[in-house]
Amino acid sequence: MSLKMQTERIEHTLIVRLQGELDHHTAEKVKSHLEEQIAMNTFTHMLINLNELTFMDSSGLGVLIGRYKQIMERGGQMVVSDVHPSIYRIFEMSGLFKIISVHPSESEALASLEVVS
Amino acid sequence: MSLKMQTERIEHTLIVRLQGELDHHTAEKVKSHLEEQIAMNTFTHMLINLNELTFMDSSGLGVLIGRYKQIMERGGQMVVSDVHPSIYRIFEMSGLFKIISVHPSESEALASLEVVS
Amino acid sequence: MNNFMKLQFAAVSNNESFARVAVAAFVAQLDPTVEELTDIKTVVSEAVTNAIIHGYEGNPEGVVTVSASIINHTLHLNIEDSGLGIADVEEARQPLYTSKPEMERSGMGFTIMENFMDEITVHSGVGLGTRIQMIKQISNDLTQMN
Amino acid sequence: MNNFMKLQFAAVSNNESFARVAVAAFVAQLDPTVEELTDIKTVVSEAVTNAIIHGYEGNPEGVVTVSASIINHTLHLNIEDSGLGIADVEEARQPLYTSKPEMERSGMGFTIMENFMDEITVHSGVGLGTRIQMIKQISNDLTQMN
Ligand SMILES: Nc1ncnc2c1ncn2[C@@H]1O[C@H](COP(=O)(O)OP(=O)(O)O)[C@@H](O)[C@H]1O
Ligand SMILES: Nc1ncnc2c1ncn2[C@@H]1O[C@H](COP(=O)(O)OP(=O)(O)O)[C@@H](O)[C@H]1O
Repeated sequence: MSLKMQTERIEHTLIVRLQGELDHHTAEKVKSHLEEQIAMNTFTHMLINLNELTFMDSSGLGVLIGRYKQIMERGGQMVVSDVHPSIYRIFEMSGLFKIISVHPSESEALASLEVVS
Repeated sequence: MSLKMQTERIEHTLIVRLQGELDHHTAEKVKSHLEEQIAMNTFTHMLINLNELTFMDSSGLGVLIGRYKQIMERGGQMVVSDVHPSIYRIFEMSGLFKIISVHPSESEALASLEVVS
Repeated sequence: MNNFMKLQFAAVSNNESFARVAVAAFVAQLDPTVEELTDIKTVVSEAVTNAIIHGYEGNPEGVVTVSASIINHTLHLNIEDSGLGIADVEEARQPLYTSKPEMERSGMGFTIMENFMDEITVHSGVGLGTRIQMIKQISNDLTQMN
Repeated sequence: MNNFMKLQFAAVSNNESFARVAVAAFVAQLDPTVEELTDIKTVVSEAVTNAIIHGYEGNPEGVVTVSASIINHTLHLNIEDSGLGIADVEEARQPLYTSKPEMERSGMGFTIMENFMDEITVHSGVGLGTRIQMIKQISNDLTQMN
Protein backbone atom coordinates (compact mmCIF):
# COMPACT_ATOMS: atom_id res chain seq x y z
CA MET A 1 0.00 0.00 0.00
CA SER A 2 2.69 2.48 1.01
CA LEU A 3 5.43 1.18 -1.27
CA LYS A 4 5.82 1.86 -4.97
CA MET A 5 8.25 0.23 -7.33
CA GLN A 6 9.48 1.29 -10.75
CA THR A 7 11.82 -0.73 -12.94
CA GLU A 8 13.86 0.15 -15.99
CA ARG A 9 16.16 -2.00 -18.08
CA ILE A 10 19.42 -0.41 -19.24
CA GLU A 11 21.82 -2.71 -21.11
CA HIS A 12 22.64 -5.62 -18.78
CA THR A 13 21.15 -4.02 -15.69
CA LEU A 14 17.68 -3.91 -14.15
CA ILE A 15 17.24 -0.65 -12.27
CA VAL A 16 14.71 -0.87 -9.45
CA ARG A 17 13.53 2.39 -7.87
CA LEU A 18 11.78 2.00 -4.52
CA GLN A 19 9.51 4.68 -3.14
CA GLY A 20 7.82 4.79 0.26
CA GLU A 21 8.24 2.42 3.20
CA LEU A 22 9.90 -0.98 3.06
CA ASP A 23 8.86 -3.15 5.99
CA HIS A 24 7.67 -6.73 6.45
CA HIS A 25 4.24 -5.86 5.03
CA THR A 26 5.54 -4.28 1.83
CA ALA A 27 8.60 -6.57 1.53
CA GLU A 28 6.39 -9.42 0.30
CA LYS A 29 5.33 -7.37 -2.70
CA VAL A 30 8.88 -6.31 -3.54
CA LYS A 31 10.13 -9.87 -3.23
CA SER A 32 7.51 -11.44 -5.50
CA HIS A 33 7.75 -8.67 -8.08
CA LEU A 34 11.55 -8.87 -8.30
CA GLU A 35 11.57 -12.67 -8.35
CA GLU A 36 9.22 -12.54 -11.33
CA GLN A 37 11.56 -10.13 -13.12
CA ILE A 38 14.57 -12.29 -12.35
CA ALA A 39 12.79 -15.39 -13.63
CA MET A 40 11.56 -13.74 -16.85
CA ASN A 41 14.40 -11.47 -17.86
CA THR A 42 17.89 -11.97 -19.05
CA PHE A 43 19.58 -9.01 -17.35
CA THR A 44 22.77 -9.71 -15.46
CA HIS A 45 22.97 -7.02 -12.79
CA MET A 46 20.54 -5.33 -10.46
CA LEU A 47 20.73 -1.72 -9.26
CA ILE A 48 18.45 -0.68 -6.42
CA ASN A 49 17.86 3.06 -6.08
CA LEU A 50 16.70 3.95 -2.57
CA ASN A 51 16.47 7.69 -3.10
CA GLU A 52 12.74 7.86 -2.40
CA LEU A 53 12.65 5.20 0.27
CA THR A 54 11.58 7.01 3.42
CA PHE A 55 11.66 4.05 5.78
CA MET A 56 13.33 0.66 5.92
CA ASP A 57 13.76 -1.87 8.70
CA SER A 58 15.44 -5.28 8.92
CA SER A 59 12.73 -6.87 6.76
CA GLY A 60 14.09 -4.67 3.98
CA LEU A 61 17.58 -6.06 4.58
CA GLY A 62 16.10 -9.54 4.16
CA VAL A 63 14.65 -8.77 0.71
CA LEU A 64 17.86 -7.13 -0.48
CA ILE A 65 20.02 -10.04 0.68
CA GLY A 66 17.59 -12.52 -0.91
CA ARG A 67 17.84 -10.78 -4.29
CA TYR A 68 21.61 -10.43 -3.91
CA LYS A 69 21.87 -14.22 -3.65
CA GLN A 70 19.75 -14.79 -6.76
CA ILE A 71 21.74 -12.26 -8.78
CA MET A 72 25.06 -13.74 -7.62
CA GLU A 73 23.88 -17.19 -8.73
CA ARG A 74 23.57 -15.97 -12.28
CA GLY A 75 26.99 -14.36 -12.06
CA GLY A 76 25.71 -10.79 -11.80
CA GLN A 77 26.35 -7.99 -9.34
CA MET A 78 23.98 -6.10 -7.14
CA VAL A 79 24.57 -2.45 -6.26
CA VAL A 80 22.59 0.11 -4.34
CA SER A 81 22.41 3.89 -4.71
CA ASP A 82 21.12 6.96 -2.84
CA VAL A 83 20.99 5.49 0.66
CA HIS A 84 19.56 7.88 3.28
CA PRO A 85 21.51 8.22 6.55
CA SER A 86 18.97 6.29 8.65
CA ILE A 87 19.03 3.34 6.26
CA TYR A 88 22.80 3.66 5.95
CA ARG A 89 23.16 2.94 9.67
CA ILE A 90 21.17 -0.28 9.32
CA PHE A 91 23.33 -1.33 6.37
CA GLU A 92 26.42 -0.65 8.46
CA MET A 93 25.18 -2.68 11.44
CA SER A 94 24.40 -5.68 9.29
CA GLY A 95 27.69 -5.71 7.40
CA LEU A 96 25.77 -5.46 4.12
CA PHE A 97 28.45 -3.16 2.73
CA LYS A 98 30.83 -6.10 2.57
CA ILE A 99 28.73 -7.78 -0.11
CA ILE A 100 26.74 -5.00 -1.78
CA SER A 101 28.48 -1.84 -2.97
CA VAL A 102 26.80 1.48 -2.36
CA HIS A 103 27.02 4.50 -4.68
CA PRO A 104 25.98 8.11 -4.13
CA SER A 105 23.91 8.26 -7.32
CA GLU A 106 22.16 5.97 -9.76
CA SER A 107 24.44 7.02 -12.63
CA GLU A 108 27.57 6.24 -10.66
CA ALA A 109 26.13 2.89 -9.60
CA LEU A 110 25.25 2.12 -13.23
CA ALA A 111 28.70 3.12 -14.44
CA SER A 112 30.31 0.75 -11.93
CA LEU A 113 28.25 -2.13 -13.33
CA GLU A 114 28.66 -1.45 -17.01
CA VAL A 115 32.44 -1.47 -16.55
CA VAL A 116 32.15 -4.98 -15.10
CA SER A 117 30.04 -6.57 -17.84
CA MET B 1 3.02 22.97 19.64
CA SER B 2 1.29 22.34 16.33
CA LEU B 3 -0.27 25.78 15.93
CA LYS B 4 1.47 28.95 14.83
CA MET B 5 0.06 32.44 14.87
CA GLN B 6 1.18 35.56 13.06
CA THR B 7 -0.40 39.00 13.48
CA GLU B 8 -0.18 42.18 11.44
CA ARG B 9 -1.83 45.55 12.01
CA ILE B 10 -3.22 47.34 8.95
CA GLU B 11 -5.09 50.58 9.62
CA HIS B 12 -7.99 49.73 11.97
CA THR B 13 -7.66 45.98 11.56
CA LEU B 14 -5.66 43.29 13.30
CA ILE B 15 -4.94 40.49 10.84
CA VAL B 16 -4.40 37.12 12.49
CA ARG B 17 -2.96 34.29 10.38
CA LEU B 18 -3.37 30.84 11.86
CA GLN B 19 -1.22 27.94 10.75
CA GLY B 20 -1.48 24.29 11.78
CA GLU B 21 -4.13 22.61 13.89
CA LEU B 22 -6.70 24.40 16.03
CA ASP B 23 -8.15 22.08 18.68
CA HIS B 24 -8.83 22.31 22.41
CA HIS B 25 -5.11 21.97 23.19
CA THR B 26 -3.98 24.79 20.91
CA ALA B 27 -7.12 26.92 21.39
CA GLU B 28 -5.90 27.98 24.85
CA LYS B 29 -2.82 29.57 23.31
CA VAL B 30 -4.80 31.36 20.60
CA LYS B 31 -7.30 32.66 23.11
CA SER B 32 -4.77 34.10 25.54
CA HIS B 33 -2.65 35.60 22.79
CA LEU B 34 -5.59 37.32 21.10
CA GLU B 35 -7.07 38.52 24.40
CA GLU B 36 -3.73 40.17 25.14
CA GLN B 37 -3.77 41.91 21.77
CA ILE B 38 -7.36 43.05 22.26
CA ALA B 39 -6.54 44.43 25.71
CA MET B 40 -3.40 46.28 24.59
CA ASN B 41 -4.22 47.56 21.16
CA THR B 42 -6.60 50.09 19.78
CA PHE B 43 -7.58 48.37 16.54
CA THR B 44 -11.27 48.14 15.76
CA HIS B 45 -11.66 45.08 13.56
CA MET B 46 -10.24 41.59 13.45
CA LEU B 47 -9.55 39.53 10.34
CA ILE B 48 -8.73 35.87 10.79
CA ASN B 49 -6.98 34.21 7.86
CA LEU B 50 -7.42 30.43 7.96
CA ASN B 51 -5.51 29.66 4.77
CA GLU B 52 -2.86 27.58 6.49
CA LEU B 53 -5.11 26.02 9.07
CA THR B 54 -5.09 22.31 8.30
CA PHE B 55 -7.45 21.17 11.03
CA MET B 56 -10.15 22.74 13.19
CA ASP B 57 -12.81 21.24 15.43
CA SER B 58 -15.55 22.73 17.61
CA SER B 59 -13.01 24.04 20.13
CA GLY B 60 -11.88 26.35 17.31
CA LEU B 61 -15.45 27.58 16.88
CA GLY B 62 -15.44 28.44 20.57
CA VAL B 63 -12.32 30.64 20.31
CA LEU B 64 -13.65 32.41 17.22
CA ILE B 65 -17.03 33.12 18.80
CA GLY B 66 -15.35 34.33 22.00
CA ARG B 67 -13.21 36.83 20.07
CA TYR B 68 -16.23 37.85 17.96
CA LYS B 69 -18.03 38.88 21.15
CA GLN B 70 -15.08 40.95 22.40
CA ILE B 71 -14.68 42.71 19.06
CA MET B 72 -18.43 43.41 18.85
CA GLU B 73 -18.31 44.98 22.32
CA ARG B 74 -15.87 47.60 21.09
CA GLY B 75 -18.02 48.24 18.03
CA GLY B 76 -15.78 46.43 15.57
CA GLN B 77 -16.37 43.68 13.07
CA MET B 78 -14.82 40.27 12.76
CA VAL B 79 -14.30 38.62 9.38
CA VAL B 80 -12.68 35.41 8.28
CA SER B 81 -10.88 34.51 5.06
CA ASP B 82 -9.58 31.47 3.18
CA VAL B 83 -11.74 28.80 4.81
CA HIS B 84 -10.96 25.25 3.66
CA PRO B 85 -13.93 23.05 2.72
CA SER B 86 -13.72 20.82 5.82
CA ILE B 87 -13.75 23.82 8.15
CA TYR B 88 -16.44 25.46 6.01
CA ARG B 89 -18.79 22.57 6.79
CA ILE B 90 -18.30 23.08 10.52
CA PHE B 91 -18.99 26.80 10.12
CA GLU B 92 -22.17 25.95 8.23
CA MET B 93 -23.42 23.50 10.86
CA SER B 94 -22.94 25.98 13.66
CA GLY B 95 -24.64 28.91 11.92
CA LEU B 96 -21.44 30.96 12.35
CA PHE B 97 -21.97 32.50 8.91
CA LYS B 98 -24.89 34.44 10.29
CA ILE B 99 -22.61 36.47 12.54
CA ILE B 100 -19.16 36.32 10.94
CA SER B 101 -18.71 37.06 7.25
CA VAL B 102 -16.40 34.89 5.23
CA HIS B 103 -14.30 36.07 2.29
CA PRO B 104 -12.35 34.09 -0.29
CA SER B 105 -9.12 36.04 0.30
CA GLU B 106 -7.44 38.19 2.92
CA SER B 107 -7.45 41.25 0.65
CA GLU B 108 -11.17 40.97 -0.02
CA ALA B 109 -11.84 40.51 3.69
CA LEU B 110 -9.70 43.56 4.46
CA ALA B 111 -11.43 45.65 1.81
CA SER B 112 -14.83 44.80 3.32
CA LEU B 113 -13.66 46.10 6.71
CA GLU B 114 -11.97 49.28 5.61
CA VAL B 115 -15.18 50.31 3.84
CA VAL B 116 -17.00 49.96 7.16
CA SER B 117 -14.65 52.06 9.32
CA MET C 1 -10.47 -7.11 5.31
CA ASN C 2 -11.13 -7.06 9.06
CA ASN C 3 -8.95 -5.46 11.69
CA PHE C 4 -9.13 -3.92 15.13
CA MET C 5 -7.22 -1.70 17.53
CA LYS C 6 -7.71 -0.35 21.00
CA LEU C 7 -5.93 2.72 22.32
CA GLN C 8 -5.82 4.02 25.88
CA PHE C 9 -4.14 7.19 27.07
CA ALA C 10 -3.96 9.79 29.81
CA ALA C 11 -6.70 12.45 29.76
CA VAL C 12 -4.41 15.34 28.84
CA SER C 13 -4.94 17.76 25.97
CA ASN C 14 -1.59 16.83 24.40
CA ASN C 15 -3.18 13.53 23.46
CA GLU C 16 -5.97 15.02 21.36
CA SER C 17 -3.79 15.32 18.27
CA PHE C 18 -2.12 12.00 19.06
CA ALA C 19 -5.53 10.25 19.08
CA ARG C 20 -6.48 11.85 15.75
CA VAL C 21 -3.26 10.77 14.06
CA ALA C 22 -3.47 7.23 15.46
CA VAL C 23 -7.04 6.68 14.29
CA ALA C 24 -6.27 8.22 10.90
CA ALA C 25 -3.26 5.89 10.49
CA PHE C 26 -5.46 2.91 11.34
CA VAL C 27 -8.21 3.94 8.92
CA ALA C 28 -5.66 4.58 6.13
CA GLN C 29 -5.76 0.88 5.18
CA LEU C 30 -9.33 1.46 3.85
CA ASP C 31 -8.04 4.07 1.39
CA PRO C 32 -10.54 6.70 2.55
CA THR C 33 -10.96 9.98 0.69
CA VAL C 34 -9.34 13.08 2.19
CA GLU C 35 -12.80 14.26 3.24
CA GLU C 36 -13.64 10.98 4.97
CA LEU C 37 -10.32 11.09 6.81
CA THR C 38 -10.91 14.67 7.95
CA ASP C 39 -14.42 13.78 9.14
CA ILE C 40 -13.03 10.92 11.20
CA LYS C 41 -10.20 13.00 12.67
CA THR C 42 -12.68 15.73 13.62
CA VAL C 43 -15.04 13.29 15.30
CA VAL C 44 -12.19 11.69 17.27
CA SER C 45 -11.09 15.15 18.35
CA GLU C 46 -14.61 16.05 19.54
CA ALA C 47 -15.19 12.89 21.57
CA VAL C 48 -11.70 12.74 23.07
CA THR C 49 -11.82 16.43 24.02
CA ASN C 50 -15.20 15.86 25.69
CA ALA C 51 -13.82 12.94 27.70
CA ILE C 52 -10.93 15.14 28.89
CA ILE C 53 -12.90 18.33 29.58
CA HIS C 54 -16.31 17.08 30.65
CA GLY C 55 -15.75 13.46 31.67
CA TYR C 56 -12.63 14.02 33.77
CA GLU C 57 -12.81 17.80 34.15
CA GLY C 58 -9.12 18.08 33.41
CA ASN C 59 -7.96 15.42 35.86
CA PRO C 60 -4.88 13.90 34.15
CA GLU C 61 -5.33 10.65 36.07
CA GLY C 62 -8.33 9.85 33.85
CA VAL C 63 -7.94 7.30 31.07
CA VAL C 64 -9.57 7.68 27.66
CA THR C 65 -10.18 4.59 25.53
CA VAL C 66 -10.53 4.74 21.77
CA SER C 67 -11.28 1.51 19.95
CA ALA C 68 -11.77 1.00 16.27
CA SER C 69 -12.65 -1.97 14.18
CA ILE C 70 -12.92 -2.42 10.48
CA ILE C 71 -15.48 -4.89 9.22
CA ASN C 72 -15.43 -5.03 5.43
CA HIS C 73 -15.61 -1.35 4.52
CA THR C 74 -17.27 -0.13 7.70
CA LEU C 75 -15.46 1.64 10.53
CA HIS C 76 -16.79 1.09 14.05
CA LEU C 77 -15.39 3.69 16.40
CA ASN C 78 -15.89 3.74 20.20
CA ILE C 79 -14.65 6.50 22.45
CA GLU C 80 -15.17 6.14 26.18
CA ASP C 81 -14.24 7.50 29.56
CA SER C 82 -15.08 6.42 33.08
CA GLY C 83 -15.66 9.99 34.22
CA LEU C 84 -18.64 11.97 35.48
CA GLY C 85 -21.15 10.87 32.86
CA ILE C 86 -24.09 12.83 31.42
CA ALA C 87 -27.37 13.26 33.31
CA ASP C 88 -29.54 14.19 30.33
CA VAL C 89 -28.15 12.83 27.07
CA GLU C 90 -30.94 14.26 24.95
CA GLU C 91 -30.27 17.80 26.20
CA ALA C 92 -26.49 17.30 25.77
CA ARG C 93 -26.97 16.36 22.12
CA GLN C 94 -28.85 19.59 21.25
CA PRO C 95 -26.88 21.86 18.91
CA LEU C 96 -25.21 24.71 20.82
CA TYR C 97 -25.92 23.17 24.24
CA THR C 98 -22.90 23.26 26.52
CA SER C 99 -22.54 22.89 30.27
CA LYS C 100 -19.27 24.84 30.17
CA PRO C 101 -19.89 28.16 28.38
CA GLU C 102 -17.26 29.79 30.63
CA MET C 103 -14.65 27.60 28.91
CA GLU C 104 -15.72 28.94 25.51
CA ARG C 105 -17.19 25.61 24.48
CA SER C 106 -19.40 25.98 21.42
CA GLY C 107 -21.81 23.17 22.17
CA MET C 108 -21.30 21.79 18.66
CA GLY C 109 -19.40 18.58 19.47
CA PHE C 110 -22.31 16.15 19.31
CA THR C 111 -23.79 17.89 16.25
CA ILE C 112 -20.50 17.45 14.39
CA MET C 113 -20.29 13.78 15.40
CA GLU C 114 -23.86 13.22 14.18
CA ASN C 115 -23.17 14.94 10.86
CA PHE C 116 -19.82 13.35 10.08
CA MET C 117 -20.70 9.77 10.98
CA ASP C 118 -23.47 7.50 9.70
CA GLU C 119 -24.65 6.39 13.14
CA ILE C 120 -23.99 7.45 16.71
CA THR C 121 -25.16 5.98 20.00
CA VAL C 122 -24.41 7.60 23.35
CA HIS C 123 -24.32 5.47 26.49
CA SER C 124 -23.91 7.53 29.64
CA GLY C 125 -25.11 7.99 33.17
CA VAL C 126 -24.07 10.08 36.15
CA GLY C 127 -21.08 8.37 37.77
CA LEU C 128 -20.99 5.72 35.06
CA GLY C 129 -18.82 7.42 32.48
CA THR C 130 -19.65 7.91 28.81
CA ARG C 131 -19.32 5.69 25.77
CA ILE C 132 -19.85 7.06 22.27
CA GLN C 133 -20.32 4.42 19.58
CA MET C 134 -20.10 5.56 16.00
CA ILE C 135 -20.25 3.87 12.61
CA LYS C 136 -19.11 5.11 9.22
CA GLN C 137 -19.09 3.38 5.88
CA ILE C 138 -15.90 4.14 3.94
CA SER C 139 -16.32 4.55 0.19
CA ASN C 140 -15.21 1.42 -1.55
CA ASP C 141 -12.84 2.25 -4.39
CA LEU C 142 -13.05 -0.91 -6.49
CA THR C 143 -9.77 -0.25 -8.27
CA GLN C 144 -7.97 -0.56 -4.95
CA MET C 145 -9.28 -3.95 -3.82
CA ASN C 146 -6.64 -6.41 -2.68
CA MET D 1 5.83 16.43 31.38
CA ASN D 2 4.55 12.88 32.00
CA ASN D 3 2.20 10.94 29.78
CA PHE D 4 1.29 7.40 28.81
CA MET D 5 -0.52 5.40 26.18
CA LYS D 6 -1.29 1.77 25.54
CA LEU D 7 -2.15 0.39 22.13
CA GLN D 8 -3.45 -3.06 21.25
CA PHE D 9 -4.12 -4.41 17.78
CA ALA D 10 -4.58 -7.51 15.66
CA ALA D 11 -1.38 -9.32 14.67
CA VAL D 12 -1.62 -8.51 10.96
CA SER D 13 1.14 -6.95 8.86
CA ASN D 14 -1.11 -4.01 7.92
CA ASN D 15 -0.68 -2.81 11.49
CA GLU D 16 3.11 -2.51 11.35
CA SER D 17 3.01 0.94 9.76
CA PHE D 18 0.04 1.89 11.93
CA ALA D 19 2.03 1.09 15.09
CA ARG D 20 4.99 3.13 13.86
CA VAL D 21 2.87 6.17 13.10
CA ALA D 22 0.99 5.94 16.41
CA VAL D 23 4.15 5.75 18.52
CA ALA D 24 5.77 8.54 16.50
CA ALA D 25 2.71 10.76 17.04
CA PHE D 26 2.86 10.07 20.78
CA VAL D 27 6.60 10.81 20.99
CA ALA D 28 6.19 14.02 18.96
CA GLN D 29 5.30 15.92 22.15
CA LEU D 30 8.95 15.54 23.25
CA ASP D 31 10.16 17.39 20.12
CA PRO D 32 12.56 14.62 19.15
CA THR D 33 15.07 15.09 16.33
CA VAL D 34 14.27 13.47 12.98
CA GLU D 35 16.95 10.87 13.71
CA GLU D 36 15.50 10.01 17.12
CA LEU D 37 12.04 9.66 15.60
CA THR D 38 13.35 7.36 12.85
CA ASP D 39 15.19 5.25 15.43
CA ILE D 40 11.99 4.84 17.43
CA LYS D 41 9.86 4.01 14.38
CA THR D 42 12.40 1.42 13.28
CA VAL D 43 12.50 -0.21 16.69
CA VAL D 44 8.69 -0.35 16.89
CA SER D 45 8.64 -1.90 13.44
CA GLU D 46 11.17 -4.57 14.46
CA ALA D 47 9.44 -5.62 17.66
CA VAL D 48 5.89 -5.52 16.24
CA THR D 49 6.97 -7.51 13.16
CA ASN D 50 8.61 -10.10 15.44
CA ALA D 51 5.41 -10.43 17.49
CA ILE D 52 3.41 -11.01 14.29
CA ILE D 53 5.86 -13.34 12.52
CA HIS D 54 7.54 -15.21 15.35
CA GLY D 55 5.20 -14.77 18.32
CA TYR D 56 1.95 -15.59 16.52
CA GLU D 57 3.39 -17.14 13.35
CA GLY D 58 0.95 -15.14 11.26
CA ASN D 59 -2.18 -16.02 13.23
CA PRO D 60 -4.35 -12.86 12.92
CA GLU D 61 -6.20 -13.74 16.14
CA GLY D 62 -3.08 -12.74 18.10
CA VAL D 63 -3.02 -9.40 19.87
CA VAL D 64 0.06 -7.18 20.04
CA THR D 65 0.37 -4.62 22.84
CA VAL D 66 2.52 -1.52 22.54
CA SER D 67 2.74 0.75 25.55
CA ALA D 68 4.71 3.92 25.91
CA SER D 69 5.26 6.29 28.75
CA ILE D 70 7.08 9.54 28.94
CA ILE D 71 8.74 10.41 32.23
CA ASN D 72 10.50 13.74 31.97
CA HIS D 73 12.49 13.35 28.77
CA THR D 74 12.71 9.59 28.79
CA LEU D 75 10.63 7.29 26.64
CA HIS D 76 9.75 3.88 28.06
CA LEU D 77 8.53 1.58 25.32
CA ASN D 78 7.10 -1.93 25.86
CA ILE D 79 6.11 -4.25 23.05
CA GLU D 80 4.58 -7.57 23.94
CA ASP D 81 2.74 -10.57 22.61
CA SER D 82 1.27 -13.66 24.27
CA GLY D 83 2.55 -15.93 21.54
CA LEU D 84 5.05 -18.79 21.36
CA GLY D 85 7.87 -17.16 23.29
CA ILE D 86 11.63 -17.63 22.88
CA ALA D 87 13.46 -20.68 24.23
CA ASP D 88 16.96 -19.20 24.21
CA VAL D 89 16.93 -15.42 24.44
CA GLU D 90 20.71 -15.10 24.36
CA GLU D 91 20.92 -16.98 21.06
CA ALA D 92 17.97 -14.99 19.63
CA ARG D 93 19.77 -11.72 20.35
CA GLN D 94 22.90 -12.68 18.38
CA PRO D 95 23.36 -10.55 15.26
CA LEU D 96 22.22 -12.42 12.13
CA TYR D 97 20.53 -15.21 14.13
CA THR D 98 17.09 -16.05 12.78
CA SER D 99 14.85 -19.05 13.25
CA LYS D 100 13.09 -18.28 9.97
CA PRO D 101 15.72 -17.97 7.22
CA GLU D 102 13.18 -19.41 4.73
CA MET D 103 11.12 -16.24 5.22
CA GLU D 104 14.14 -14.10 4.26
CA ARG D 105 14.50 -12.77 7.79
CA SER D 106 17.86 -11.06 8.26
CA GLY D 107 18.29 -11.80 11.96
CA MET D 108 19.07 -8.12 12.60
CA GLY D 109 15.95 -7.10 14.57
CA PHE D 110 17.38 -7.39 18.07
CA THR D 111 20.69 -5.84 16.98
CA ILE D 112 18.84 -2.81 15.62
CA MET D 113 16.77 -2.49 18.82
CA GLU D 114 19.95 -2.64 20.91
CA ASN D 115 21.67 -0.01 18.80
CA PHE D 116 18.81 2.44 18.50
CA MET D 117 17.66 2.42 22.13
CA ASP D 118 19.59 3.14 25.33
CA GLU D 119 18.42 0.02 27.17
CA ILE D 120 16.60 -3.15 26.22
CA THR D 121 15.35 -6.02 28.37
CA VAL D 122 13.77 -9.14 26.88
CA HIS D 123 11.34 -11.19 28.96
CA SER D 124 10.30 -14.39 27.24
CA GLY D 125 9.73 -18.08 27.73
CA VAL D 126 8.26 -20.91 25.68
CA GLY D 127 4.47 -20.64 25.87
CA LEU D 128 4.69 -17.44 27.90
CA GLY D 129 4.89 -14.86 25.13
CA THR D 130 7.50 -12.15 24.80
CA ARG D 131 7.87 -8.70 26.29
CA ILE D 132 10.50 -6.26 25.06
CA GLN D 133 11.15 -3.31 27.36
CA MET D 134 13.15 -0.45 25.94
CA ILE D 135 14.25 2.95 27.19
CA LYS D 136 15.47 5.96 25.26
CA GLN D 137 16.39 9.41 26.46
CA ILE D 138 15.12 12.10 24.09
CA SER D 139 17.44 15.07 23.61
CA ASN D 140 16.18 17.97 25.65
CA ASP D 141 16.05 21.08 23.52
CA LEU D 142 15.99 23.80 26.16
CA THR D 143 14.60 26.42 23.80
CA GLN D 144 11.43 24.35 23.46
CA MET D 145 10.54 23.92 27.13
CA ASN D 146 6.96 24.75 27.99
N1 LIG E 1 -17.58 12.53 27.86
C1 LIG E 1 -18.45 13.36 28.48
N2 LIG E 1 -18.61 13.31 29.83
C2 LIG E 1 -19.47 14.13 30.47
N3 LIG E 1 -20.25 15.03 29.84
C3 LIG E 1 -20.15 15.13 28.49
C4 LIG E 1 -19.27 14.31 27.76
N4 LIG E 1 -19.41 14.62 26.45
C5 LIG E 1 -20.32 15.60 26.38
N5 LIG E 1 -20.80 15.91 27.61
C6 LIG E 1 -21.84 16.90 27.93
O1 LIG E 1 -22.53 17.20 26.73
C7 LIG E 1 -22.46 18.60 26.47
C8 LIG E 1 -22.47 18.88 25.00
O2 LIG E 1 -21.31 18.34 24.40
P1 LIG E 1 -20.81 18.96 23.03
O3 LIG E 1 -21.93 18.95 22.05
O4 LIG E 1 -19.59 18.22 22.62
O5 LIG E 1 -20.45 20.46 23.36
P2 LIG E 1 -19.25 21.14 24.20
O6 LIG E 1 -18.14 20.13 24.39
O7 LIG E 1 -18.83 22.27 23.37
O8 LIG E 1 -19.85 21.52 25.52
C9 LIG E 1 -21.22 19.07 27.18
O9 LIG E 1 -21.26 20.44 27.48
C10 LIG E 1 -21.26 18.20 28.44
O10 LIG E 1 -22.15 18.73 29.39
N1 LIG F 1 8.13 -11.92 19.70
C1 LIG F 1 8.83 -13.05 19.46
N2 LIG F 1 8.26 -14.27 19.68
C2 LIG F 1 8.95 -15.40 19.44
N3 LIG F 1 10.22 -15.42 18.97
C3 LIG F 1 10.83 -14.25 18.74
C4 LIG F 1 10.18 -13.01 18.97
N4 LIG F 1 11.03 -12.01 18.65
C5 LIG F 1 12.17 -12.61 18.25
N5 LIG F 1 12.07 -13.96 18.29
C6 LIG F 1 13.12 -14.94 17.95
O1 LIG F 1 14.36 -14.26 17.90
C7 LIG F 1 14.98 -14.43 16.62
C8 LIG F 1 15.80 -13.21 16.28
O2 LIG F 1 14.97 -12.07 16.12
P1 LIG F 1 15.46 -10.85 15.23
O3 LIG F 1 16.83 -10.45 15.67
O4 LIG F 1 14.41 -9.81 15.24
O5 LIG F 1 15.61 -11.48 13.76
P2 LIG F 1 14.52 -11.96 12.70
O6 LIG F 1 13.18 -11.37 13.04
O7 LIG F 1 15.05 -11.41 11.42
O8 LIG F 1 14.49 -13.45 12.74
C9 LIG F 1 13.83 -14.71 15.68
O9 LIG F 1 14.25 -15.40 14.52
C10 LIG F 1 12.92 -15.56 16.56
O10 LIG F 1 13.35 -16.89 16.63
